[in-house]
Amino acid sequence: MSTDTPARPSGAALDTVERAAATPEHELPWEALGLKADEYERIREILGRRPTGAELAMYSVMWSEHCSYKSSKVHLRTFGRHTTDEMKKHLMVGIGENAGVVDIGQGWAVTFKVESHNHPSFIEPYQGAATGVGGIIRDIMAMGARPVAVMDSLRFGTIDHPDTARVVPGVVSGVGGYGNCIGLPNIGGEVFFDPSYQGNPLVNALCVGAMKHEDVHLANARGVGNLIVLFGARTGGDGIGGVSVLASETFEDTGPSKRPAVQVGDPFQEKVLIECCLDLFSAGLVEGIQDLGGAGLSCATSELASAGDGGMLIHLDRVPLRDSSLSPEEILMSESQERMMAVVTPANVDAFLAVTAKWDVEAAVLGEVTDGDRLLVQWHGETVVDVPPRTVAHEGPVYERPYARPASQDALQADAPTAERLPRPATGEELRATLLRMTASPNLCSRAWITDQYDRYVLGNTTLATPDDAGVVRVDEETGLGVALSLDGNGRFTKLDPATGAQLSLAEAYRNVATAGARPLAVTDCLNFGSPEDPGVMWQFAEAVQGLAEGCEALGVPVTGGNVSLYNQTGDRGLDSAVLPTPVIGVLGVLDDVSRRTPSGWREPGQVLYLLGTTRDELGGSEWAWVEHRHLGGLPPALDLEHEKLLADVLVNCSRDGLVDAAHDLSEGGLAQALVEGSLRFGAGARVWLDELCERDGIDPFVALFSESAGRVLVAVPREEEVRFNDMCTARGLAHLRIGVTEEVSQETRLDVQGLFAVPLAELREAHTATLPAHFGG
Amino acid sequence: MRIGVVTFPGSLDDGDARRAVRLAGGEPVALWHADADLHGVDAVVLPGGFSYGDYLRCGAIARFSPVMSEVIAGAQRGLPVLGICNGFQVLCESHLLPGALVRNDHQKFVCKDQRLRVESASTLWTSAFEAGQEIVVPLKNGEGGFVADEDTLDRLEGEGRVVFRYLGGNPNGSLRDIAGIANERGNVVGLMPHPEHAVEVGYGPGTDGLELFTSVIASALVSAVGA
Amino acid sequence: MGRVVIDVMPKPEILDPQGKAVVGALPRLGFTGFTGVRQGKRFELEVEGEVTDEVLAEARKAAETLLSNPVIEDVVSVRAADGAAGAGA
Amino acid sequence: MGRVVIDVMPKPEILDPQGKAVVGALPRLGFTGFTGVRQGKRFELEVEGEVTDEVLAEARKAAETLLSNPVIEDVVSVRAADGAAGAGA
Ligand SMILES: Nc1ncnc2c1ncn2[C@@H]1O[C@H](COP(=O)(O)OP(=O)(O)O)[C@@H](O)[C@H]1O
Ligand SMILES: [Mg+2]
Repeated sequence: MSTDTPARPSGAALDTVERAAATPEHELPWEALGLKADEYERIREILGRRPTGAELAMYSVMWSEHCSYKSSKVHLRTFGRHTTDEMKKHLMVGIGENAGVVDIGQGWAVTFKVESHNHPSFIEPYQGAATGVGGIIRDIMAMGARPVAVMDSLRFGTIDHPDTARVVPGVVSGVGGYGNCIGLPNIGGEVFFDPSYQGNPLVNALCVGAMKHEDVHLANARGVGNLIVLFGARTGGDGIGGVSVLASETFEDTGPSKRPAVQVGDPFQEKVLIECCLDLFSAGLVEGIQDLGGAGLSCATSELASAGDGGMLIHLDRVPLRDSSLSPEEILMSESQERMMAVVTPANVDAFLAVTAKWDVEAAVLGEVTDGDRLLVQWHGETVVDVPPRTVAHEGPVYERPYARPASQDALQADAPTAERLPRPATGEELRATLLRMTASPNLCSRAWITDQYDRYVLGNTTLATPDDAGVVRVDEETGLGVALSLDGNGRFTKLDPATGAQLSLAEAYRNVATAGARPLAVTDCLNFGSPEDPGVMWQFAEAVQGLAEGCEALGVPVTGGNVSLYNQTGDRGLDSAVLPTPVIGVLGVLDDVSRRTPSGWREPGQVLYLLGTTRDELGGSEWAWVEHRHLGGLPPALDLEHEKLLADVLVNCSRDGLVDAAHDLSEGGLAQALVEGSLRFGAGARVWLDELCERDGIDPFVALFSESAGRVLVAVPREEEVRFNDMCTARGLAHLRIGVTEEVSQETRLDVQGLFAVPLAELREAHTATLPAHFGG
Repeated sequence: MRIGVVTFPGSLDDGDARRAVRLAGGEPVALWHADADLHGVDAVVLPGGFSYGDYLRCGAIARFSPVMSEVIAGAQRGLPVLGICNGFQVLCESHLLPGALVRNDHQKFVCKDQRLRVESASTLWTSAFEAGQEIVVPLKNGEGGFVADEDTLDRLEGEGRVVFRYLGGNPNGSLRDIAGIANERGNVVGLMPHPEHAVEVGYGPGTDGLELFTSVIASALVSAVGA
Repeated sequence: MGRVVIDVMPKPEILDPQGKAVVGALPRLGFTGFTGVRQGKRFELEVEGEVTDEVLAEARKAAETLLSNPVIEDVVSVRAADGAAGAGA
Repeated sequence: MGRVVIDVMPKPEILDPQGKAVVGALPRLGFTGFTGVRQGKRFELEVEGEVTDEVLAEARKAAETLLSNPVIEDVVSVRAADGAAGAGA
């Protein structure tokens, strides 16, 4: 391991701009870098000559699906079209920056975003998940914010598949290892098992950060003469597998043989980088800032220059290296973690370097903002890149991929889980046994085995986290101002009907935030789908985006940013080998005083349980259909967004006025699961009666317990507030029904569904908590 | 009372320790690892976190930081020093406390609300408790298994220097369920659980942790009156 | 009773945060002569009988499947312990 | 450029959760011949010049003060790397 700056490899022919102009016939391995013939032709047109190896490296990585969103761009524009001025009211920075920024009042702003690290987490679960968390944290830092919490949404193959036993513990300890070590509380997430994720686990990580309004920073390089500083970890050969073709082309004799396929994270370096950045921001030493993630320096330089007001000159030989054998192409492409790039005025640069020195963070002045409009990259004085930065960063190819509703969709939707086709439990004994099996099933069982590996307390501002519906953190210690976040997705519903499924995921996250007592304000999303080259997948994608955009408009919450992950698919069986279409939606809400937040379980005896919303026979895509019959078909539950809005409004008012002591959203597993979780939260039982509910909604006890109708929440109302609570629901026209009372916390306490069955909480707890340890070790 | 809280690169719960000091009525003073100066504080807290990444051994590198030479000298003179989690590891690495902390027996990081028994109320950091009192504070660590040889363990027990013990199941394989210990004089205490995360209603399990900080403030008052 | 020693190191091209932390700390303690540090793992496996070639072959298989992660680590040696290393002296 | 190899192992009487986990996992993967496993650390330190006796003495001091904790670990060897182990091959 050598740590010096590289000497120009002797004897190797450097592919300079000059040489490229002089050797137009020289063929470059554009195909091996993933470019299409017409894309390569466009690059030649833009440049008026063949690209150099370094230019080709930049274009190929920046024009990849991952960086250019070339298949998804046309659809993502839908979000903008559905964002009204009213929705923009709280939006300080919208889609397009590293992360959106939302005004939460009192001079405070928050920024949040969810991103995927799916494929790397399959190859190397620990490091893949860890660097996924690290990457999203840097996006938040790049906005000028202090990161305050993380969340993770995880999807794995079948729970008893041998490879799941490899992937789950690795991913979980990677998420925890990075987040715990960097000192950010993990305040929630999801875990879901389904065979479609076998070989394609989904690892989506969210970070939220807070700042004062005046601290918002943007990623652009403005001001001729301002300096470009790279700081953080040294650059190694991480994640440049592909570009080695170029290295071997131009550096035949000196090119290194091995380039790591995976990146290793160093959370300690990132923690120091966070503190260092915050010191830099508060001292006013940063004009513009950008994190280095996918596509490394290629991305950071071209995006900063493209968003700026001039050109940029970079001396690539000044990049501090971990591996001195790297070629210019490789340095441009390296995805080494824990690096940032800042634009600094010449007057501030000494002070800037003093701060980085205080934190033992390496920094190098790579170049400057120039007049003109070219991005120039030099290697020991010779120009290896000379491009218009916009063509690299923002004007990549855009595809209108063909899409079509798959022929199989009709049959799928026709395959409804009717009582005639899937036998349903009817007697008390059958219902009791079903409830115990359901609550122990992989997607409904306790997540404690996972979440106990995450620090939820660090920073001292967490007031709700697992297993509550939303994570809630305090942002301002003086006033108690804080935010609530929930991350939800439902691939099964989205498979049955992509537009409705995406909206159901949105509605669940929105409802979760309101259930905790917060006013929903903004949305981030991570769209995980199969191959865009499959018209069926593309149809799912287009439908989901359309549904999501319309849903956001109806609820009045704008999409502020997100991430698209395509090609989550193994094999070539088309749609059948793709993951369930999985939009994961994060909703952020505000509480003016987080001490008013509502927890998800009851702890006082004698409170009255009310069910808000109505229940229909909706079991298509439900957990019951899957757990008991391995069935996925029919239509997902219907969604009424006006009702969701009303429900949220009532819940937020209830929290503000202290009308409810607990509230729990009904989602996977229906009312049965909500009763189990609400009871187990603090160990207080409940006595429940279903007759009135069945009568009012025209359903039977099985449907009452296991249907997954949307728009429902279970709340515990203190007796002295019952009148006010009833009046408020009645006045607002919200369906509400008294279905039970809470019991005390005791050894003997039970969940008693009157006239049908009763289960001691001890037995419920045993069933609920045993599953994950049994599969992944105590 | 001015209580210093050391920040090493990689300290995570330093802000929380300062908040706990403040809520207990003390004046928190931020101390920097590279600064060989305690700035005249009356007590020191070594907070939780992963100093220098803790890749080698927890606390191994922090022990050699400039500020630690002052902390060690102060502790030997009787300065109250509290090590929480990573701070406990630093105290053991510095030989201010005996024993060492190793990887949890189940090999996983664990974060949970932990029941403890206060075994000794005769240290500077536990005088506000009753001996035998049960408290709940968060526990969060990956390397919290306390180990020492049998003789050392017997001596700790015999001299009443086991300060906290885990109740309701051993969360990490610590020998004899030991969660925290003191030096002979009772001015240096180290524990794995995080009392600074149980100081505010609504943010953690109750406020049992506050007493560690009020203890040291009260004992300073007592000694000031006595002097 | 025999003993097999297995050494596993991070691949040279892979970032080694542990080694990095150590190499940063050494000069602060006055050890200035070391320009790079990498930290790996060393396993000692005990067997009932002697360390035969079959035992070594088994141990190598265990090293490659369980004791190392081939994506980021190399098994650099699998050998019978000589007296000195074994006893922990 | 020279290289020093330092081996550090947990003391025999000290609980070694990692070793214990490995010994538990081996039989599940079909490796049945191993009766005990201990997991320690292996460091490779690079020096500019040759590995002289002074360098080794320095390395031993570093091993005993920083790289190991005498309460729970033993430095079992400090030696110049022979070609084979060094290259990470
Ligand atoms: N991977 C995870 N990381 C952190 N928290 C999680 C994770 N998975 C689940 N949780 C938490 O566990 C609880 C239960 O999850 P889930 O059943 O999906 O909740 P809901 O259906 O109400 O969204 C929630 O508090 C959720 O935030
Ligand atoms: Mg959910």
